[in-house]
Amino acid sequence: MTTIDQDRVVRTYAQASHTAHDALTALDQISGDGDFGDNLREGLDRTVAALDAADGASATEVAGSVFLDEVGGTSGPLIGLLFSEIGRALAGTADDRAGWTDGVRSGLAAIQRVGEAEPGDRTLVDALVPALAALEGDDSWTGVAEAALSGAAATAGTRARRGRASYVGERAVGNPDPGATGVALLFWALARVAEPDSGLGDIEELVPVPTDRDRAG
Amino acid sequence: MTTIDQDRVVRTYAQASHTAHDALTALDQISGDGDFGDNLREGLDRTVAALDAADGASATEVAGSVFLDEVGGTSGPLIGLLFSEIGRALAGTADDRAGWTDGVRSGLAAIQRVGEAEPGDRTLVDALVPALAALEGDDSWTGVAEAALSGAAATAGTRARRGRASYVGERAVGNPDPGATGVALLFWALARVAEPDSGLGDIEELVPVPTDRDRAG
Amino acid sequence: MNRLFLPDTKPVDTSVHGFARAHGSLVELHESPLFLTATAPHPDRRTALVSGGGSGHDPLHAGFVGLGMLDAAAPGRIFASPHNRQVYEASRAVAREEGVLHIVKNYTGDRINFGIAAERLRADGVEVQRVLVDDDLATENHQTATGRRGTGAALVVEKILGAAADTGLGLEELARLGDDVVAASRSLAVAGRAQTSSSRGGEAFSLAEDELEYGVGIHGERGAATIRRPALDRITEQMTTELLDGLPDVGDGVLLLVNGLGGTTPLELYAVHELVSQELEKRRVEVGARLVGTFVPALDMSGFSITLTSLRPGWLDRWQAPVRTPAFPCTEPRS
Amino acid sequence: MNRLFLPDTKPVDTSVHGFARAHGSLVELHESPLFLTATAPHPDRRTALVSGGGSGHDPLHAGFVGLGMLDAAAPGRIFASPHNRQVYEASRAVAREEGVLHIVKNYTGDRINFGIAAERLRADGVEVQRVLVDDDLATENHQTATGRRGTGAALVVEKILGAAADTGLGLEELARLGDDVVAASRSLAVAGRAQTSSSRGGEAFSLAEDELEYGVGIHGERGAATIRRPALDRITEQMTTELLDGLPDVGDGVLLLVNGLGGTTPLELYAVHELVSQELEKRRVEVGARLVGTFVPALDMSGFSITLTSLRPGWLDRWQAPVRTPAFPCTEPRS
Ligand SMILES: Nc1ncnc2c1ncn2[C@@H]1O[C@H](COP(=O)(O)OP(=O)(O)O)[C@@H](O)[C@H]1O
Ligand SMILES: Nc1ncnc2c1ncn2[C@@H]1O[C@H](COP(=O)(O)OP(=O)(O)O)[C@@H](O)[C@H]1O
Ligand SMILES: [Mg+2]
Ligand SMILES: [Mg+2]
Ligand SMILES: [Mg+2]
Ligand SMILES: [Mg+2]
Repeated sequence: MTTIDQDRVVRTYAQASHTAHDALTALDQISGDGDFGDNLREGLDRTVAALDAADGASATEVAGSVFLDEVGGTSGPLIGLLFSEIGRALAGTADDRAGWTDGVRSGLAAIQRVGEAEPGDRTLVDALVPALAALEGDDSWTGVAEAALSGAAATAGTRARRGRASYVGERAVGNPDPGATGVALLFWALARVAEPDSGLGDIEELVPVPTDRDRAG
Repeated sequence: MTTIDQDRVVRTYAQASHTAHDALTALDQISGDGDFGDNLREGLDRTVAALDAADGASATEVAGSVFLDEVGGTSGPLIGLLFSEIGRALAGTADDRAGWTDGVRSGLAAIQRVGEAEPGDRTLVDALVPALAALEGDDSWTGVAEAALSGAAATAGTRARRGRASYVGERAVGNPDPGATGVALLFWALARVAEPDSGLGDIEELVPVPTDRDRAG
Repeated sequence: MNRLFLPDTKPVDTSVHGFARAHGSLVELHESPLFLTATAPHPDRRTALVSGGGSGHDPLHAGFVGLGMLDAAAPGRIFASPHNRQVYEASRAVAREEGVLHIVKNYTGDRINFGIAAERLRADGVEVQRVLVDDDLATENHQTATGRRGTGAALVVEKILGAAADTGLGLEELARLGDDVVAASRSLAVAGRAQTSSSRGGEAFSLAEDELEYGVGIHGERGAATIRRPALDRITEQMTTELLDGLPDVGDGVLLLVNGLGGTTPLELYAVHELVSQELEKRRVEVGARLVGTFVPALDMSGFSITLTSLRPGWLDRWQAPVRTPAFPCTEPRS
Repeated sequence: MNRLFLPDTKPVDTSVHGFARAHGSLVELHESPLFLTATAPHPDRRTALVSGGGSGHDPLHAGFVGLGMLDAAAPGRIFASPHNRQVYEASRAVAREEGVLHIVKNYTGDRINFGIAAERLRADGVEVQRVLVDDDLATENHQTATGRRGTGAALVVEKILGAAADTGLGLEELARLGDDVVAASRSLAVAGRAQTSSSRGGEAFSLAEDELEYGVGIHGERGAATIRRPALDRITEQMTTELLDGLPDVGDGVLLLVNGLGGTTPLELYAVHELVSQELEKRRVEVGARLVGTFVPALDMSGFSITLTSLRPGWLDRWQAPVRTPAFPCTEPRS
């Protein structure tokens, strides 16, 4: 058994998806079709409901199946792959760090295999690559979260080469990718649970709603 | 050989179709699709051209083939049937009156067999029925023309039960049927040739262009 | 000038050439006058089947020339009857020992041009009979002598008579069968958007977003009523009720045709099919056969028609008999 | 709210039920998750063919499930990829000894959902390969990694691979053949009116009467350019030129698909077919096979696409091999 409570991580992530919902929706309105906030929140709410029903299950494995089987859009199943791999890795070790590191590594690999995105394409991958690097180094859990969040933030300067956003090109530049932002919040939740007193910022300040001017694109 | 020059009758009819063109078009705009004036004029122009090319042919027989084979719409082939029967009848007799009477009788029968219209349905038939009655009586050629013209004029008071006009119903009432009017002009042309000094009125006065108020329907 | 993708001159001619080019093994093109004949009709046929009508209702009729359906079809200009000479020459080209049966949708121009062609054929010694298709319930109560318009039932008549003709049936029997099928068939159509006018461009008549034209014709004749658009299941319920009321006994089941008017997607047509099927199930009317697709449209009108034919013994076999034409689906697995 | 005739709730579900009801002898419906399988695939098949994609492009793909084409298809919501679980379960249901070949149109959502399904299938020990269809020339020069969109060539791939699979070809060979067919295929589309938006109603984008969207996509993505509408023969000339420029060697002839985008009439499509055929004739490009109809639409968009496939030895036989599906025409006379 690992010591960081997966269940609390997933529930904290679910709360974060509520807090960040409007910001994520606005970001996906700028670069896509505006449903990413809904997709993420719905998937996590369903996971929490499933956890409430089936006591004792691995929270990341449950999240994996829910996202894989019930959440639509491009991001739903990709996040499902990530959770599934994390769940599988955590189930096979007592070492939190090794479990999360292996899980994120193989989750990222699966996402890239399936989604064919490279770093810099303005996708989920841009949050996961720095998070994995931090996990593999000797960063604190908070350091991992910060790496993921700043990877996501850096997508604001890039043009999408993958996904729906690739059709809008220039217009999305200046705002971060919704998917990368949403996935970074997983590491934010992990750090909150693992290191509650580390001083990591709140969602509202880390993921601001883009201004109207931005949204008009 | 009959004595009334068929060729002159047909050419006179052709001229009349030019004079009456705008009135006939306007009438068909009110009750139909507005192409009757074109259909009649085109058929007669083609007939005249064919007569110019093939000297000595029976003018009514030529008109019959041209209308049957080259003129569209509902009226074209019906007028073709009329001309064909007149041509056939005139070819078989030296008696003008007998030839025209037989021809109109069998032409009317063919038109009714094919078009299934009864008198009063607001069609060609409403000009032909009184014309035939006059031919069978002892009316002058001018009397025959007047009968045809007043039969056509009387359609102004009727609602169409046949043809495209049946779909507009009330709206056409007040103006005569274009097809009946156009066919009456054949008898007008016949009278002009047979009895040039009878005092039969001119086209402009007999077939006035409907006023704008009428046209608006 | 308009949004239809048609050549500026001779649109029907160009299209018919492209049609004959695409289906050269099934149909042969004849020009001046324009008509199409089947290359390989059934050898047992003793009576030829000829139809035709205005263009813009394609695949009707040319799409149903071929083995098991029509021997010939004469396409008119858009929404205008073919000329009698087209019908006459087409009939001459395919006439058989028993003569020719004309399948005519009930419109004045078509009746007259087929009628004149029939006169000329008879003068040539060719036997001719006519089946007049008049299935459109929306024109039932016209105070005129024009009668009900002919729409979707034309396809049903052409298929059933085609199979019957392939068994060597004579002219009289075929004409009687055709009349029976017509008498047992009724259709109704609704539209949410008019077709594009082929002459002026733009919509032939205009409907607001929330309006529905109920009882619309296939030439852009406006319907019996313009109503506020109900939900789809309410529309199909009302149409089913009216159709069943307008039909003779349906005890032997019905043939159900859900037909698109041109701009209606398969997604919509199959949804309509599902809802009508549910209505028929509720009323315990058995559906012996079903066909869903765009077969008798009004150019690109957005809407659909429903045709029900009350089945009589033997008709289902004829409906399902083998067929090879450019447009009639042959979707049954080979035995 | 909109002029599409769709039920207010679950439009795709209702429609798919109506579809399965109409074609019960050819396809079987599976619910939760939603997919369709062929009832009577060819007994010699050793590799299953599975496709799917957003709804609104019907008859693609469900209309091509049956003998000689797909073993299964998974329909997504309108213009949205099917969920990976639909693809996964459909593939499980039909997988054969050689495994499953996925035929995927090149859109991110479809790639990802088919990709995830493939991961899961492999985890279950089922062999999977993918043919990615990316034929749309209008998206050739995108500065992105998304690449060319997949459109009309999907139908060509499904037919040729279907016939090949019926001869017992293995997974690798089929995947290679599929890649070859895609590499030899290019498409271009134009529209004169956008499709009706299924969510908002009204036209998904607006064009003036005299405008043409050149290089349009099948989801209402606007085209490469909005141009003043030229005469039809100018449009077809330009499209033919660009397609031939974009294709490898056409020395063995081409397969020509003239496809309607939904609201385009047969009259228009056959006219386009005639004009494109004349262009190809001028350039001495032989047309080995032709297909004209509405097969890969964008709901009720008014427009058409042209797909050319440069033929290789043996492909024509596969294209013409017997087939029984709800929507692929089988118009050739029986031998
Ligand atoms: N090829 C890809 N690989 C990884 N992530 C991707 C890819 N394409 C898109 N994404 C992510 O998906 C996010 C959008 O998710 P979502 O809104 O659910 O998808 P959709 O575009 O189907 O509505 C994007 O912000 C991006 O981060
Ligand atoms: N059933 C019919 N029998 C005789 N004449 C008819 C019949 N139906 C219509 N007509 C005549 O045809 C005329 C219209 O001719 P035309 O404009 O050429 O026909 P269309 O309606 O095809 O454009 C009408 O004014 C009427 O006199
Ligand atoms: Mg989105
Ligand atoms: Mg989405
Ligand atoms: Mg007229
Ligand atoms: Mg007319």
